[in-house]
Amino acid sequence: MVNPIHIVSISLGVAFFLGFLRKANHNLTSTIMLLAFAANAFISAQWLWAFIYSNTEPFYIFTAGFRPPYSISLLMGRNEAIFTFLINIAGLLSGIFMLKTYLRHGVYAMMAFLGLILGLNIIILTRDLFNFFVFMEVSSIATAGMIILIKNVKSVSAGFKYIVASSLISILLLLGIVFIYYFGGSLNIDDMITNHLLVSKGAEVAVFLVLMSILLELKPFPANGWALDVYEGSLPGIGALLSATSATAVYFVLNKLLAFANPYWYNVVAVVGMISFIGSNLLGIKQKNAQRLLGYSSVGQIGLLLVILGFSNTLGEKFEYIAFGVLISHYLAKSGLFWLAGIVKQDNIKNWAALQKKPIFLFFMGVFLFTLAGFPPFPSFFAKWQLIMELSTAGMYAWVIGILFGSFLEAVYLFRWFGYAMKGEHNDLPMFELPWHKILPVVIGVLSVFGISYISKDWLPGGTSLNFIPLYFIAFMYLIDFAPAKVKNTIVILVITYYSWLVIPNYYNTDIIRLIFSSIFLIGAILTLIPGYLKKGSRKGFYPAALLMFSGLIGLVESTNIYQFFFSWELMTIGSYLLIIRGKYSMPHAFKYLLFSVGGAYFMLMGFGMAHAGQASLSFDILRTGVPYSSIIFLLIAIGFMTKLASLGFHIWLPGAYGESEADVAPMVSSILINAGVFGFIILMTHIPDANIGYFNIPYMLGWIGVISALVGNIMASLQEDARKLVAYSSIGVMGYVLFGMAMMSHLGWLTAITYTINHFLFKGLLFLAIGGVILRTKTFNMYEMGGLIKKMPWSFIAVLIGIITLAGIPPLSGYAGKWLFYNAIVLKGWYIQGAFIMFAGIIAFLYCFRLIYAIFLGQLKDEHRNIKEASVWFIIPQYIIIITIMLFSAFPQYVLNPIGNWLSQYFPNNALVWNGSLATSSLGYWNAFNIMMIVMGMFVVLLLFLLLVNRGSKKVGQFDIVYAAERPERPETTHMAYNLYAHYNKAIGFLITPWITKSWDNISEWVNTIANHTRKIYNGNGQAYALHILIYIVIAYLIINGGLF
Amino acid sequence: MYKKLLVFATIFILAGIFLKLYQNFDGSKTLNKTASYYAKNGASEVGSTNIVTAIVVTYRGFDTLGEVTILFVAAAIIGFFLKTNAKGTNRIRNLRFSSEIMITASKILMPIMFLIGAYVFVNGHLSPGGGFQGGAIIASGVAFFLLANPTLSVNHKVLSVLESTSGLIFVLLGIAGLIYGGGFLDNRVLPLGKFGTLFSAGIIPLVYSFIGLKVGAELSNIISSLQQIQKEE
Amino acid sequence: MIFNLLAILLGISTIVFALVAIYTKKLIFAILATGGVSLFASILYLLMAAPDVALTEAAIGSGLTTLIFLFILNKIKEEDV
Amino acid sequence: MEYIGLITGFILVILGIWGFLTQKNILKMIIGFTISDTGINVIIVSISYLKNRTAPILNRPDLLTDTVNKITDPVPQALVLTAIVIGVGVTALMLSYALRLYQEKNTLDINNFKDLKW
Repeated sequence: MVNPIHIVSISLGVAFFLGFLRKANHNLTSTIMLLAFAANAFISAQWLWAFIYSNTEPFYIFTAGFRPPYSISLLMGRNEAIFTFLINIAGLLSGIFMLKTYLRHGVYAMMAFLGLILGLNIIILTRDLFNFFVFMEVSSIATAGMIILIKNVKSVSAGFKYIVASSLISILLLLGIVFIYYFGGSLNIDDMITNHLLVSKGAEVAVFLVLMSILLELKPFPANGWALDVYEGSLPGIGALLSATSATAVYFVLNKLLAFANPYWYNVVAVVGMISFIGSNLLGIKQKNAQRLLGYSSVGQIGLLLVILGFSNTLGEKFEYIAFGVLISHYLAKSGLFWLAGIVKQDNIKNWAALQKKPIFLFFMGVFLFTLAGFPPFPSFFAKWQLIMELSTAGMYAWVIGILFGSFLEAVYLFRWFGYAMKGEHNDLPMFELPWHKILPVVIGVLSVFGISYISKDWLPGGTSLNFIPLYFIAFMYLIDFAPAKVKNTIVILVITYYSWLVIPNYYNTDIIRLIFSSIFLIGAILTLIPGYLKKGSRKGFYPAALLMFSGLIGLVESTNIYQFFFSWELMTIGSYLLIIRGKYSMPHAFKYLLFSVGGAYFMLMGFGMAHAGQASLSFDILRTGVPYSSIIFLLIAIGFMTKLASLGFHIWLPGAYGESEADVAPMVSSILINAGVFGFIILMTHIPDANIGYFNIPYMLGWIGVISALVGNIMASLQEDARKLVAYSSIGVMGYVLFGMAMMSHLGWLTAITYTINHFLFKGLLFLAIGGVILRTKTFNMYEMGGLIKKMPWSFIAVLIGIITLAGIPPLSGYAGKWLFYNAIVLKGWYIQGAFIMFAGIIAFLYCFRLIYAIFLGQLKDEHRNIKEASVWFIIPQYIIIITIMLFSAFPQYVLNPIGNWLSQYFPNNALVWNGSLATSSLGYWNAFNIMMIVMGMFVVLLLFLLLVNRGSKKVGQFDIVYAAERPERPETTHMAYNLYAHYNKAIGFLITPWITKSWDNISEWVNTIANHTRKIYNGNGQAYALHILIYIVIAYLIINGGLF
Repeated sequence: MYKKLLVFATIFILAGIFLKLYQNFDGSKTLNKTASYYAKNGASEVGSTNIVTAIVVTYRGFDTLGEVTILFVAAAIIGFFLKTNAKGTNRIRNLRFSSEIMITASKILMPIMFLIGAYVFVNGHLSPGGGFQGGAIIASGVAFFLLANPTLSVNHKVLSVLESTSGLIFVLLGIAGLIYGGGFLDNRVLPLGKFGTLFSAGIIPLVYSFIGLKVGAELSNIISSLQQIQKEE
Repeated sequence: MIFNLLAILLGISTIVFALVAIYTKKLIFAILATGGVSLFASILYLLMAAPDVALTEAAIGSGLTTLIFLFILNKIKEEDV
Repeated sequence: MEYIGLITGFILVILGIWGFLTQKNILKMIIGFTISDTGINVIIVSISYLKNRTAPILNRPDLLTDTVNKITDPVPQALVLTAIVIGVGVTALMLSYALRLYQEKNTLDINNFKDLKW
């Protein structure tokens, strides 16, 4: 194998050699430079290969032929091989990316670049402290040179700030090193470690100086203004290089040197990291400049890495996996995003909308962002999961909260940015150039992300149990994204059908709950995909997103442990976010949705972590045994599910997200996605049946939340003018019923909840499909702009009618079953007050149901709708499939409810229903669905015949056969009776439902923004002040560590 | 004022940290392990009279390589950072001409300074001094010359070739140590020779000479870059 | 003893020169004073049995660095006109 | 002697940093940095010093025997050599930055270079 010392000889040799070629063709010289990096990377790679596959011993290089500690030695071990490989590859890719820059600046710039990469390689390899200092200086001088590859006042002043800061740091570092030599008598790191040379009191101060200097090189918040300016002021390619290489190398050095420090240093590192992680991500929120934003994110990520390093002893053998997972994600994603910044050439994150001109780059950006934010299936997800689990096992919940909080803040700004890129206004923005040398590194970055994701899952306990097959299919769908939508729709429907056929029968007779939910998710998927046939063109990006959501959903059902569950949950989140944001105006709503989802998921993750603590297994059963914190676990996980259920307080994302999404996406998310929360609650509550905090019974509180959600949701729904928002708000209401039912923790309560879930799936799908179909025709969402459509769209009318009958719980349809069960359950539970509220909410539901049918279909036809046609057949077909299902369920509920009852009996044996055919008997009364159906049908037929008979001779009135009494209406819509129909109710009780919850969330975000805005004022742009920050950081650290000055 | 107070307080605490270092310093009575090794074996293993040189060039030769790299990188950066416009050289610059004495002196002094520099780096293993010092003296000569004759400019090409050649030879000598000696930059490629003479200490005189040339060329390069700088319009 | 006295003297001189370098208004004096700091320091090195370092400091620290400073100062003045 | 050197060195470092942090003129800041650098070098040399010993150059035959007890510590001296050279590299780079900054805005006041912040 090639001696690693040749990394030095190649880099330096080439750098010196370039001096001969000053005037030569720069194409030649830059090729030579790139070859040098490739050769370096090859050397690292072959060592890496040897360490992994043939168990090679670490290789020591003794320079000058003398043994250490008397000469400088280098070490090539497995970790060194990994890190040098990363650095050399980053050098190569970054060199390719900035090819044009190097061609313009000539060999001097290439020399500096070679020096930078060489310096970083050596600081990783070296085992000598002073040698580390020398090559650290090499790399920081070279960095100072790289910053000014673009010469303008910004970059030059940023470069000066950098050099000011780094020379101050190096003064302290040198001082520390010299005193380490004085107190230890050696400069060799191994010597210090094995012979414990640094035990004296003085040496501690010296070690302090050295380690603080290295920490400061990692740009900890808030002593990092200089670094942020560098990220902002230099070329994006340099930003990529710095965040990918410098930080990586110095991080490795820190890890190396901590070995000879006092163990308390690990705590220092963790604290520094946490401050950095949270602080930097907080400030990122206010940032509008893309490169500076990435700078904040870099600092944050390094902070997280420091936390991980600080806990390396706690994490034990998992440390390497976790650190590597986070590091590699940061490395790839950050350089990828910086490269994208170099391609888009837009400073303001709002202008990244330019990416829409090349959707493939949006995909790249998405991959990098989701990698950074720790979503599956990317390596950072696995690392973060394991980190939380391990820290929870060690009982470090405060740290877990810190990490999750910081991650959340990071998600805020990353996804706001992504939102701008996906949906921002882009018509005025210039098209960006796409030279090959800029695309190549990005593509390699994306492919590497996927490659490493694939590898890294297998290294984790339980990782192999994850189901990646749906993801392969999604990848396939992405590859054929250019195909016409109709073709892809057919493929997807066929595949889901096939998958359903594989999965659903398995649960028959074994697990009724999973049977129900897998049916809802899969059959629902098929039904809601059918309208997709209406779409022309290729509908880019829709199918991968939809499939991601559905695979997440079915993954939830199929999961047998918390790990698979969380994995699927996050997949579902990505998919649904990408689906929701497709709507024309849905950018802010999708953003809100994502924030609530991410926040909820982090609560869940924390709950899972607490449950997992101290238990080897990952299975759901650990929730049951998760004493003594089971109540807190319950609460945390419940919050996660409540965000998805849009329970009151967590609902503000829902109306916009559902209302603004595409016509066929709305039923997908509202009638299918929302059930994930219900499923989650079923899993949670069957495992933790009793949760109390102090005197408070958590389910009891959940019950109240459900009641209020139902009430407020229904009132809000009644006051909407937008048909889609009306249906969306009604979801909040229905989910309130479901939560209330679950919270009763009784047999009938649960039966009610599940019945409502099924009903909601059916009627909400039906209503959204019907209304979506109508809206596509009328081109308006406002109900007062519709009216009289009954004759034009009879099929849609019938669908909506059936839908609202089910919704309102009017016999004979299955909604009534839910109501009947509900009142039984309430009475048996004895929650009379809540019951009264629920009843009141049910009455309010009539208000909006009435409005839906009246405003859209009855009354007068608008002039512009005279030639309107029935909704598309692709919308009608799934509606009528659902209607048939509703009819069957209504007539024969026993086939579903009886097995559920049996299943429930294992948890709640009391108050079960007794079934006799279609006759259900509770202790309060009985109900025969089939008979009711027959009676109502009979009455209906009789009445219909009667009316037809009576109305035979009635006169038809022309539509405009009306006279205004010498009065012209000011606004045409006010002539529609349904406009602001419930204005008086609004006056009376509007104050109750003024969106104070929305306001309080707004206030929270306002506070956070204000704090961020004030805090970032410390970065006043003055290089001297930044140097002072560094010094203050050091002295404060000293005072804290030392407990005073002396 | 407020800021100065803050700076003062910070530096005051920093001084406290230094004081702590100082308190724990109690002089040295004997050489520590590492230094004793060099004292005992430096002469025999490396053959250099000047132990500092032995350390700089051989034992810690790798540091020196880094040092050379720093100067090299710094010179390169200054080179492209302050790059002269090819056309700009014709611009009439506001120069202050030096006195006749200065010019004459520089003409006489420069070769002498070059000679001194060369002497210093060739004898680096025998007496105080070595490549860096010698190189710096040479560069000072160049700087002096340029101060005296502001209109003249140094030929960058020659400097570059000199710099690159000596750098490459340094690296090659290092590799030679790897192949013929015990490791990268081992000086025992050539025989150690008679202790205390010019041609002794293996390749140390050679290495130091090339370091001297290289440093001289690099520093001269920096100086001449600074001299030629112009504002890019 | 005499050496110690000399060392103290040198130490005080360097510090005084350093103060001058920092506080003098004229840049040219500041630069020359910096060179002086280096020069006195290099004599101090000689006293402390480090001729190698002394030579280096004299050649590089007080010689070359000062020259580079002067070059820059010259340039800045030139631009001023 | 070594104590004198050490105290001088520390004072130089602190004075340098003081200048570095309080002077508004960029050249003065660089001067401060240079002074700190010199201070560090003085400190390192003081560490190498041992009482009544000679420089680590074995140019007298009597030094060749029992060298261990006759010479000062050569290692810090070797380190200082390196440090000095690094210092000049950094200083030169800082100075060329200063020149550039001056060319950009015709001023050397550090407060005028706040283009990037927050």
